[in-house]
Amino acid sequence: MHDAHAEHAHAPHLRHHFETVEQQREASSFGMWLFLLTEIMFFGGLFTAYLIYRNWYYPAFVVGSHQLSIFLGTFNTAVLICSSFTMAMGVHASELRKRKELVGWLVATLVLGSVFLGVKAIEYHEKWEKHHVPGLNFSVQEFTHPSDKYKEEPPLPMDMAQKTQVYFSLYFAMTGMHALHMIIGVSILLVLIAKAWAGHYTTGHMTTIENFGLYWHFVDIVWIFLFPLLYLISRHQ
Amino acid sequence: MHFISPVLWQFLVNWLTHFALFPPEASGIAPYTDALYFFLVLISLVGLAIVALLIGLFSVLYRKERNPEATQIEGSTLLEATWTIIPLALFMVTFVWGALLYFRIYNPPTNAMNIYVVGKQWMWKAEHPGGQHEINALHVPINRPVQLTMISQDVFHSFSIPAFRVKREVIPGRYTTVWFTATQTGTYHIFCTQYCGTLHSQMIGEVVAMSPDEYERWTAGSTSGASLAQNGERLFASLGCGSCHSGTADSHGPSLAQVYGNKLQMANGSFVTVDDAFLRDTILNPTMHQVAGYAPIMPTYQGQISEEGLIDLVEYIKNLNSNYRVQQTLNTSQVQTTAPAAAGTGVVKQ
Amino acid sequence: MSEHKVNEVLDTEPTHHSEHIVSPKVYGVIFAALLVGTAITVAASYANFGIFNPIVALGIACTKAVLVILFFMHVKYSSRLTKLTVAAGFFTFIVLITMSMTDYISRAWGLW
Amino acid sequence: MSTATIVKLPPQETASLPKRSYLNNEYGLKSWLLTGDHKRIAILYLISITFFFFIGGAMAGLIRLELLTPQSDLMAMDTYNKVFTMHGIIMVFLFLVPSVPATIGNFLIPIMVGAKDLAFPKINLLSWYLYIFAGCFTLAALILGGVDTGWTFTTPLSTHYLNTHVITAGLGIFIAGFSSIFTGLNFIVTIHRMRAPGMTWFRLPLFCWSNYAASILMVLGTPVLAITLVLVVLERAIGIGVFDPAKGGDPLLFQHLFWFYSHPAVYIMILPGMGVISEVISTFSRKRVFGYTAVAFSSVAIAVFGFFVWAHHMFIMGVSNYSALVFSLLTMLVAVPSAIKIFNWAATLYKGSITFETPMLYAFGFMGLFTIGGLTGVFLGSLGMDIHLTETYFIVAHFHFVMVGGMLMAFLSGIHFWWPKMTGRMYPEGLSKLAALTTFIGFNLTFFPQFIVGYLGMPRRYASYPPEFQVMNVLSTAGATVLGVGYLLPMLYLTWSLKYGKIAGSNPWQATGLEWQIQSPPLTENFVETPIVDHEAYDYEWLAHQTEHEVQTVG
Repeated sequence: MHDAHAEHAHAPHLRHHFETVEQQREASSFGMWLFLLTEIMFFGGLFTAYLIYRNWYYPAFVVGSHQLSIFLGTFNTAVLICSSFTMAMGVHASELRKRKELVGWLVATLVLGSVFLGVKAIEYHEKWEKHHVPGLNFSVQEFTHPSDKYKEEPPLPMDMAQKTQVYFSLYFAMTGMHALHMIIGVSILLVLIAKAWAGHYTTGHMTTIENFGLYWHFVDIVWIFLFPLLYLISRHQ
Repeated sequence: MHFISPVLWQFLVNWLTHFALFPPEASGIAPYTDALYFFLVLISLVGLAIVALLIGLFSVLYRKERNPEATQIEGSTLLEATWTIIPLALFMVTFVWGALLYFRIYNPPTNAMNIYVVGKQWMWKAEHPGGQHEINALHVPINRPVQLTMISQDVFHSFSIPAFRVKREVIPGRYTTVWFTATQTGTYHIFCTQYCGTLHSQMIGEVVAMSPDEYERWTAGSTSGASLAQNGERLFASLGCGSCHSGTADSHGPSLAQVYGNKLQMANGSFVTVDDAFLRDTILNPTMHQVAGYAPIMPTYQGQISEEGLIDLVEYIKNLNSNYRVQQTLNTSQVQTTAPAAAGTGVVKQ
Repeated sequence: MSEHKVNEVLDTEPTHHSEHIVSPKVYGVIFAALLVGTAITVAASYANFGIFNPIVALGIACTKAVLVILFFMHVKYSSRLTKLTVAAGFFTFIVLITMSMTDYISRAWGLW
Repeated sequence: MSTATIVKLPPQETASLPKRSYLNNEYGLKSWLLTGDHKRIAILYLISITFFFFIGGAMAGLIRLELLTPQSDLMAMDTYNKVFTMHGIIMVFLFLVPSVPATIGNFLIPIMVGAKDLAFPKINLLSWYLYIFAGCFTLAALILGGVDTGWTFTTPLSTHYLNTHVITAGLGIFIAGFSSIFTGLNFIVTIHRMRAPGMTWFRLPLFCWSNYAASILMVLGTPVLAITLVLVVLERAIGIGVFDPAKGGDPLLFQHLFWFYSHPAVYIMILPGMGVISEVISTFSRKRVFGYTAVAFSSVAIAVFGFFVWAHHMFIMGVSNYSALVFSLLTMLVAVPSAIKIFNWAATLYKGSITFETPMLYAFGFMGLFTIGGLTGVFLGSLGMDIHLTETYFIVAHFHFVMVGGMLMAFLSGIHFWWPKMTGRMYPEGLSKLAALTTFIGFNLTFFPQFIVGYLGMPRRYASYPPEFQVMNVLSTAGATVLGVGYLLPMLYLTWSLKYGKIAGSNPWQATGLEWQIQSPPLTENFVETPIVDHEAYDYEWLAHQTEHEVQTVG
């Protein structure tokens, strides 16, 4: 199996309990994947709830979805995809052991991630202004008696209008959990950039960068699903 | 015997009086449940006996003194297959048997008499169609199927009558049903078995199974004057339901006469059978159950009618055979506009 | 399954071929495909396909997710163990959804 | 009973503990609190779960005392509700889930696969700190005035109808969840990636297989509980509407999500215990476990099927009847692998050379009690039977037979079995046999009457009950007293043995696992040099050959 006693050289990043660098790399990569597995199931609960309520309260979901800005949503999707690309390039730079390039790509990822969070904050603020935050600041006024601004929406009957709370609860739970993951990611990035600048990841030991990349891409994938599910319900109506 | 110890004596007396290893079989379903139970106890005993016997036997035969050297045995596919297939077969029998029983318990016969039960922290409120209200008690006749239509006003409760071997969760926002035929007169426990807060263990009551004659007497003696349907009629009028559901050709809402039990076509093309749950839900979420051919103009009554009021309405609509009285009421209430105020018993006080 | 085979399947291949460095060109192509996918999914939501709208939207989302997983996350170049891990995650996710749905779909069947 | 024994201790006059071991290579509190050594973390876990076990046990004692009389006279009803809630939360999340994996598993899995440590020592330590945080939150909830939701946190009761510290307790469980995720993750990676040369999958001890299966459940199930609790906390704190029927939510959805974790959690709790039993039975009957592959795969089968059966907790809760049918059928399937295990263990005894040391007594106890617990599970998985039995004392008795009769017996069996390895010293055999016997008798006296009173219809979580149930409850309380003694004894004599126990030597049981081939207590790095495995698990001929060889070289 690991016929690598010969390789038992003391590589600087080899922790004492691993036999070889390769074993260490494989272990941490596999560990990261298992962690992402738990993340899938973490969001899985939310997606299940979403699926059930969308089937039950479809008209409320349509109207709720139409309250979101499709421009900001699309823009944010593009921003996240860009950040995924820059992250992938960062990993690439790390593989090629190019320190400055790596730092550059990581900074780009950081900037894009922050832009995403900024836009998200704008969207949340707008929801607050429109009284669409369930529990804290919620009113169905907009849906039962649409103001001039949203005239194109047909008014919802009262019973269905109340169900928009379920939609917005899920909207905030899902995007909130996603945003929390982004905030954690951005915080880790700050540390990584500092360490990358000091040259930690361009000497052949790049597991940390790779694993962070996996995390970042995962967060991107979650958004790839959230975007059509939350923003794009029946836009043609 | 008092020289032993008064406490112990009392305990013994208590034991002998109340000694019970088995609940009374007081419903039509109980023997069926018990039969399955005995079958399961039997296979459990056999299974346990086999395991205990094997352990005991091998412990004696192959203890170190008798058998100092172990013989290594790898395993046996035949044996593995045996103890996979035999338990599996037994479990499948259990599954089929249990499923049949489940469908028997949760599938009420069509001729069952209906009693409504509202659970709330921490009491059971039973409402008979004749208008008899009971708290933490339920009077039923024997030898007649009784269906309970149950709903909770607040949290999950669970309605359980061990002597009848029936139990069903009582859920907020949705009707659940359970049915039984009492076979033995007597008084039995009603328990709330789903933990529901501080006084959970006080949410108990008694079901009184009576002979049909006695039941008739009880019904006559404890009526509150108005049947559920009559209460429902008043509520129907006071909420102004009749103005749309008048049954005339130009009315805004569908006619409700004899609608119960029918199949209705919905606006989205599907067909729905009208039952208690459907009636309740259409009052609260009318646009989610839009009947084909009508505009979605009915307002929701969510938060405006108590569960008891909803039960009155459901019972009223169930028994509505013609729209004659609806139209009558409509005409009179247009004349006397002050009349409905008195009838608001089912309306939530705001 | 023979002992040897199980071991080979699960372990002997490394999780990650350190030799394999994906070229930036591939990243570029995937990046472009993802952006195009986003554009298509927005456009598709404005068209009326009836009940197929959510299916189209989810189809595109799945495609995009698969692209990210295969190329950005290097699963295409990874060991069977990694692939199995990803598959296990989605499998359990699907179990959660479908088994819950057995309840929600069939609640209205028949009268109980 | 037999007096023959396989125990071979070094001559006590000359024997001493090894000069260098994981226990004494560093000193001071800091060396423990910042350690990355899986063995030290296991000890930390052992101390902390014992602490919480006795808190949970005290709660159990209070429950039993209250139920001595039909009236609610010892404490007020809401106090009783808080007591059983804390008993459930502490026992499930702070004792049973981490019990075997985080202590015995943490200590042994790296050694059993021939590694120096778990794959991620720092994450292992983090997992312990998370556990302690979770414990603090739970204790805070307890001290601030308790929680009375029941450990199941049923909505809308937990979200809208109680004014106790639900959020604090919920966060505690959330954190405990991550602690167990990290443990599980560490085990999976270690078993996949850190095995010594020659240690193939089918040479792994069955303890590794069962912990591997439990780890899969931890990694895939726990996050669903985490998100569910987040939603409950959000619903309670700010009033979002995912489970609230008043806002259009479905309270049953909470049940689905909760049991999606909490049913597999039952297997998280029992599987590692089954692993212990495999090791113990094999060692004390000097035989390879009968049908090694069947036992190994049945662990995996339990883990996989475990995800398909959760709604059997909801048969009377208004799930669709068709759905109930599917879940009941799958529940019957998941019972089969457990039966396979029991029969294989029994068959292992056949033509063995059996001795009756304490771990073996506990293992016998496990087999008997788990058989009852498992079979009564079939009662509850059967749809029609479940209607009468669920939410009564029958179900309480059932899961205590599985969790206490099964898991706790296995835990004690494992602790006694590996105690010499962990500490280098033997426990006192006579006292421990007495404790095993006391536990077994006390357990049956406590929980068997509950089956009867359950069939009579006594609902669970009742502070007061009709007087005709009193006889059984008195028996049960009497049993609990005996059981309490049975649990106190090991704690006392095991502590005593730390200083006064006989020196155990490296392999007192003549067992075959890699852990027995190294000194006890082990070195920090476990192995002087990486072992090369050239034999199957439980190969007693190989062991005999080894011993012979050693004797020859020494002599």
